[in-house]
Amino acid sequence: MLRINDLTVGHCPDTPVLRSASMVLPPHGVHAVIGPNGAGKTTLLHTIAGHLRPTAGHIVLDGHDITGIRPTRAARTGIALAPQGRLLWPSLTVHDHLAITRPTTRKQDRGQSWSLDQLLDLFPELAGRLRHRAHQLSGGEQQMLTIARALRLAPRLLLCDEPTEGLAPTAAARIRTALAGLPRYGVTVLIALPQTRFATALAHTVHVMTSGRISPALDPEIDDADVLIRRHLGLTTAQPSSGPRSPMAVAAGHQPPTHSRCPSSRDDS
Amino acid sequence: MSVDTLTDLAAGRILRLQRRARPWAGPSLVAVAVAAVAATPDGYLHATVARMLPLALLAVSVAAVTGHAGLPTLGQVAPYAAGAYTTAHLALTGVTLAPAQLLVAAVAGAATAGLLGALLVRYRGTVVLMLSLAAAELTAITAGQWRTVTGGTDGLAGIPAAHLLPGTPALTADRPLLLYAATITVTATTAAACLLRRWQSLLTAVRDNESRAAASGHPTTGYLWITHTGAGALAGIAGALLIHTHRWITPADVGFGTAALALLAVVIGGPRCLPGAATAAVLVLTVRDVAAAPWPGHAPLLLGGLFVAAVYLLPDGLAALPAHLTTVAARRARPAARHTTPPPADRSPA
Amino acid sequence: MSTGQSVDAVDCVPSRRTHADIDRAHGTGLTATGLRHCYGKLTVLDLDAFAIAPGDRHAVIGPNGAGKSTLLNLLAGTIGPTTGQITLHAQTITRRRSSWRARAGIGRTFQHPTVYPGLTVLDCVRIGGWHHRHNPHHTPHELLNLVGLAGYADEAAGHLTHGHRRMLDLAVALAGQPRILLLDEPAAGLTDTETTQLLDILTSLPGWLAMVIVEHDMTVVTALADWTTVLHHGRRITDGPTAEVRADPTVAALYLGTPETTDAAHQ
Amino acid sequence: TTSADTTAVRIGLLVSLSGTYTAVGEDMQRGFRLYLDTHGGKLGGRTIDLVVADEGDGPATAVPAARKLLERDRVVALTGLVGGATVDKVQPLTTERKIPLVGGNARPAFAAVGGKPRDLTYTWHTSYNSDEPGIAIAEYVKTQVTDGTVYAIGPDYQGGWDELRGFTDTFTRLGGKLANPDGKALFTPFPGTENFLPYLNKAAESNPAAVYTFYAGAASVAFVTQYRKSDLADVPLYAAGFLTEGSVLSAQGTAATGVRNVLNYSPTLANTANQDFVAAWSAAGYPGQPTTYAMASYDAAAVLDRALSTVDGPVTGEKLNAAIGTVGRVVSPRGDWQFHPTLHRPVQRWYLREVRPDGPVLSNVLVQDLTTLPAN
Amino acid sequence: MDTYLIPAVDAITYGLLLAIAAAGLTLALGAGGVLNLAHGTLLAAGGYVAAATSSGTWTSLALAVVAATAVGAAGGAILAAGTAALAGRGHLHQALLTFGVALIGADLLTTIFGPDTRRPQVPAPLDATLTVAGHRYPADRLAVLAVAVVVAVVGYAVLHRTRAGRLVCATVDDRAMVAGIGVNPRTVDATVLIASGALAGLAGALVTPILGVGPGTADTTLLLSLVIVVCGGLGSVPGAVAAAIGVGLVQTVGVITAPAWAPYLLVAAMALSLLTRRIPLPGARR
Ligand SMILES: Nc1ncnc2c1ncn2[C@@H]1O[C@H](COP(=O)(O)OP(=O)(O)OP(=O)(O)O)[C@@H](O)[C@H]1O
Ligand SMILES: Nc1ncnc2c1ncn2[C@@H]1O[C@H](COP(=O)(O)OP(=O)(O)OP(=O)(O)O)[C@@H](O)[C@H]1O
Ligand SMILES: [Mg+2]
Ligand SMILES: [Mg+2]
Repeated sequence: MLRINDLTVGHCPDTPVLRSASMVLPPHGVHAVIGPNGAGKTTLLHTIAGHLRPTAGHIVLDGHDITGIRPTRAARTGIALAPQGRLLWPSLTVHDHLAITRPTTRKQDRGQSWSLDQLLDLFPELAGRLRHRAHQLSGGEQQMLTIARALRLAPRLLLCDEPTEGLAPTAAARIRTALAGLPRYGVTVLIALPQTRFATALAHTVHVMTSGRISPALDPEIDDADVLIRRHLGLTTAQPSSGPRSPMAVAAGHQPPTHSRCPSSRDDS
Repeated sequence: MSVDTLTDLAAGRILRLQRRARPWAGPSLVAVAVAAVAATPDGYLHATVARMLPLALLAVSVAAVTGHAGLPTLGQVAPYAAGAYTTAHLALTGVTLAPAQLLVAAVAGAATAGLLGALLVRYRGTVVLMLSLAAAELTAITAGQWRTVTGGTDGLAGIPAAHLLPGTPALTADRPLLLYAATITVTATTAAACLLRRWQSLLTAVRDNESRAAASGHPTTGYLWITHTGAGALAGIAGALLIHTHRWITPADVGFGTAALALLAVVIGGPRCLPGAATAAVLVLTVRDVAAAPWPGHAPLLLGGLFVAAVYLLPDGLAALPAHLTTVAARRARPAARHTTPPPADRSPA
Repeated sequence: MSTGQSVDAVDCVPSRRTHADIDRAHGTGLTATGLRHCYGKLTVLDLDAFAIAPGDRHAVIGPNGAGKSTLLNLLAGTIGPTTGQITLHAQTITRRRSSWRARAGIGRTFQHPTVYPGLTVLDCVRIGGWHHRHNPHHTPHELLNLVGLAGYADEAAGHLTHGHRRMLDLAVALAGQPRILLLDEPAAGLTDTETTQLLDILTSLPGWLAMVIVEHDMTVVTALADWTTVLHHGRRITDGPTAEVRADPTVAALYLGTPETTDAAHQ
Repeated sequence: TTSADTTAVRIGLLVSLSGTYTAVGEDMQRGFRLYLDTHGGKLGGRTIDLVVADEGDGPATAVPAARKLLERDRVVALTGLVGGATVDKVQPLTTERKIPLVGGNARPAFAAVGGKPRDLTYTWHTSYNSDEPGIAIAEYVKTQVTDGTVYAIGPDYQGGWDELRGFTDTFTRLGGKLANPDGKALFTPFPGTENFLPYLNKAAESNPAAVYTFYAGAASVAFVTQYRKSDLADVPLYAAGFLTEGSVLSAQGTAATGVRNVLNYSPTLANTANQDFVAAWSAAGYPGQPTTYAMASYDAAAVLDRALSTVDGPVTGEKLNAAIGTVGRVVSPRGDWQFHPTLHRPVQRWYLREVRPDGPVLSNVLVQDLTTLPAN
Repeated sequence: MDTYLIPAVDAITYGLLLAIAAAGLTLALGAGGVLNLAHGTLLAAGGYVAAATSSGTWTSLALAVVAATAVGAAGGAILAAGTAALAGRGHLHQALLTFGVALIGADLLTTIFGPDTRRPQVPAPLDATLTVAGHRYPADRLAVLAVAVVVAVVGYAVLHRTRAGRLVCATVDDRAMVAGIGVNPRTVDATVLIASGALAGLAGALVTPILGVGPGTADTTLLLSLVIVVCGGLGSVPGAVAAAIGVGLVQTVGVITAPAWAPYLLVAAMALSLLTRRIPLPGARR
């Protein structure tokens, strides 16, 4: 489905974030990229979706080279991105978000098509908020809308950047079920996650990403999830140091500083 | 030697100069320029440059509000008008001492801007722009209507010249007037730039994320109000300077047209660069009043051309011009790096 | 209570806090009474009483859109309540702005942190500690060290990744030397290691510091909070010691989901 | 600037070539050039190096341009000047440098500043004072309306105030009464008023026997066309002649028919000077009929012509100014006139004109002589 | 009562006349987020073209309307090409560019059409007056009223009820995500500016028979349009129509009721409407 060869990409020319990263995603499955903050997960997803231009390497989707295509073309090729940071359109209502987004690919290239009702079944929290503007939503509701919008494109390749961030456990579970069901419709899903537990429970293959490089695929069914996690942890940081590290801890048990009692109202002009 | 290499050399030279003498490069460059102008025997040149400085100082004040406080404003003409008409009346009633006039004008400007700011700083973006447009229009209308004070729509003329100190000759000769106006402009700009540099990180914080700044205990609107009021004092001084260099005033001088020129000069000058704004104001007036003289009637055309050219050639303003040249030079030296579109995550949220 | 009960039927459940607790909070901490916030006709928060005394570790959980962030915004003064009263040290602060409250010792983090994109990471922390510049114990560098961003001190904050922004937001909040710290989903988007690190930081904070944590990650809630309030549709469903609340079947049905989804999401 | 031989005399023409008053400025330039062209490019036997500068919308652009003419080009006389505010601000500059200012259009009141009256030695105008049209027509209007009242309306700026004051003061002194409810002329915001209907319909409620007004440029087009569509349509309209002067008349079209107005010039005046002037105007290919603006500027050239012919040796501002004081009777398309010895503006006849078809086009046709101003 | 009948009718017709003049800017600034200071110049261009084309017959009037619209659209296309490179650089850079274009355009217009005020000739029936309740009223204004209603209804339907209208808002909010759903944001930008230019040109043809067109037209129109668009809440067609009628009221009933305050009324009304607005404007978003 998706093949990435020696991809090099960065935000400024001199310091690439991904360095010769390669990865192969078999079709019709859920795949996860896990890695610590700053590993480059978001960068990878944005590059596939066309928001960043790689300086070297190739991205091949179903045999077509899509390296460096524009986001518009990427969407029309069947790639949808549910970005991190909920990039919604603040002045549009929830309903508008879902109404203006529609599948842009030819019928036979589409993944599962979601009607408005189906999406509201998936996210009942949004049903009562259809007339609200995006900036009036709670954090979790925004996250739901981001994913609903991506699903609405009926993509062949769905890129989800930390999809469950800020979601309550029940909502997260619903998303998990929905994503797990997508491969049946011929959709390939790529999720970027910082934690391992969601990935190991859901994904068919897991890639570990550290400082701009992507590990070969690991199969959580075969590989022991614990081993995977440990490998992941081992790759990320040294053992967290024990004992109090806070400078505040020095003052622990003492009374609060008295100099910052209520300031006089004069200060606040 | 090819033109390309020459440009490269120049860019490199500028960069090196910039690196070595950055803090005083600006003021000293201006000082040299003013001295060069003053050294010429050409009275017309002196007078012409001197007349541009009030608008330059007004642009500095607008830059402080627009660039640093993040409130795009056309309303600084209100304190400008307050300073100018106050100075005019002081002069007409016999107080011709320049320092006294400057002081009173600064106070009048600050007071006007303080009142106006109390309304403006509660708003952001386009609303501020339109409210300040209303302020500019109201200023000009009042200046036209309040005939006893402002002389009506034809304004005031023949205002007595100022004296630098008691007993010194009146500031009428072109060269002393230029030196005086340049000194005031450069001093005021430098002082404002230094003050703003000290508080720059605070103002950036307020602009970037107001609720975060407030949650860290910063009275954000208070900071904006202080900046607005301080800039008002600067505009008041600019108003006094207008009277000193022109010795007449009409409502059109404190209306929308002046406000728009000052704001556009700020855009050309570069965000948050006070000397850039002043330079751009001088540039704009040079194009309108000097460069366009051989083609009478086509000054707007030239001015329009300047604006369009500035948008494309100076994307980050005059302030970034040296750095811009350097990158051009650097790009010549190395093969061009591929441009990358910024990722959406780069944007600030709604 | 049966798990199938309609939540909308649940009226404001009185807090189970003891009078002694509330009195202590009234004298020395932060209390809110009759707090209500409406957007037009939509009531998003309706709480009869809410109290935090020094040293409290108080979690607020609930489904998305329950009004948790709204509660924090009201306590921090980012928005004003439609009705209700908030007191700090027995002094009414309902009409005080957020900047005043911050200086009075109420610090907070944001659910969607951006900090100040145009400043360097170090400057962000400096701005956060502007009112405590002369305190020798909390240099910005130390705080950056604490949250693991020491290597990024001179980066523009706008270039940080999402997870790093969250840690920076925490550092900025700590720089303000709060006595009451309001945390909005501090662990969202963090790796497991970083979550552990975050717990490390939060548990190492001085004992007198009161904390209100809004969080969906129950491991964090369990590890940190001794008291938990569950909100739904802006109302309190239940509150009590964290372990008890976790075991409550209504909470499980509403918030944690059926047992197997709970397990799947939080092995 | 054109290259000129050493004996060429340099004269500055400062007119609006951009902005709101461009139409007037262009007319003035045409008038001056027409005189030069019909006189072989010479005034007083000397080759003229005419330096044109743009006045723009007012003093902000006009003063730098004037300084350039005075200090860079070192002109010996400055002519043109469309706006009153411009004249007010440029006048001190020319006086200081002892350069005669021969204005061809607005002449403001030259308010005294600091208790000192202005020194007008070097200030001349071939036009009129802004209040003179009103003074000239007031008596005629009084006889026409007999016992009726007149509604006065004009634009809210110095020019409008002066024009209306001339009429209302004289009219009330003659025993006339204004129809305006408060007995004072109504002023409409300027610029910016383009919808006059509400004002006109409101004025109709006071049942005036006539309306007196002054507008110029775009506002006059809107005023006249809307007047004919308002409740006042059948009430006689009297005006300062600028209301229907020049190109605005063709934009107003038939709506302007019947407007009676007062001015110091009409293209239908029967004197030979005017017939030559109108013929030269058409021959030069200029559009329409000549206007008072063009005529006044043409006369400014005539004044300079006569004055220069009496100057001996190199021309200086002082010598030229003294010569202007002695030009005496000027033969002009408006009829002969001469400078008032102290006021330095023409003592001239004022005419009543009416907009009527004159051949295929509408024209301000001469009806009768009114009076000579300034009196004595 | 009767005193205010005709002014009230006039307030509405004049307000809708202004609504037409502001329609292009409502689209460009309100919906498309481009601070287009060349709007007045485009309208003036349309007016001049109409004045040059229209000769008093119905055919020539129709031709004038078409020609003016085409010229406006062409101007919009130039602006679209010019502002394409400025995406993401903020309102002030757009203002700088469009102001420059406006100055250049104004100079070209006076060079081509001369500095005189012009007025297109309309067919005689439109130039006549009707008698309403014993008062005369110009027929051309009533005709414009009808057109204004059509423009407003169509504008409302397109901007607030179609996908295209919402895409325009979405593009202002976040271009990258619009691209992410397969719509090219540049196409949206260009369409908005061309349509806005066409509307300005059309307005020129409709408004100038009543108000005339000259060198000052561009500035006056721009200012009034800005007031209407911003007071109307940026991008809301009903808001803009309401604001236009409000301006119409101020400029008719207001100025004759309080003539002494006439110069201040418009600006003061605008400032008040902004100061008392509870909901922050979309433009105020950061
Ligand atoms: N706009 C930007 N400009 C410059 N550098 C950036 C920018 N955005 C991200 N980076 C840098 O790129 C690197 C990778 O960032 P990326 O967002 O891909 O990480 P991530 O794995 O998604 O992290 P997280 O889990 O925190 O979201 C980081 O070191 C970051 O500092
Ligand atoms: N400005 C607003 N206008 C209208 N409704 C709003 C506004 N802000 C928030 N809301 C609504 O208030 C409700 C509570 O929002 P809040 O942000 O407090 O939820 P939350 O509990 O923090 O949820 P999450 O876990 O998803 O962050 C939400 O349903 C949201 O839609
Ligand atoms: Mg990321
Ligand atoms: Mg929340």
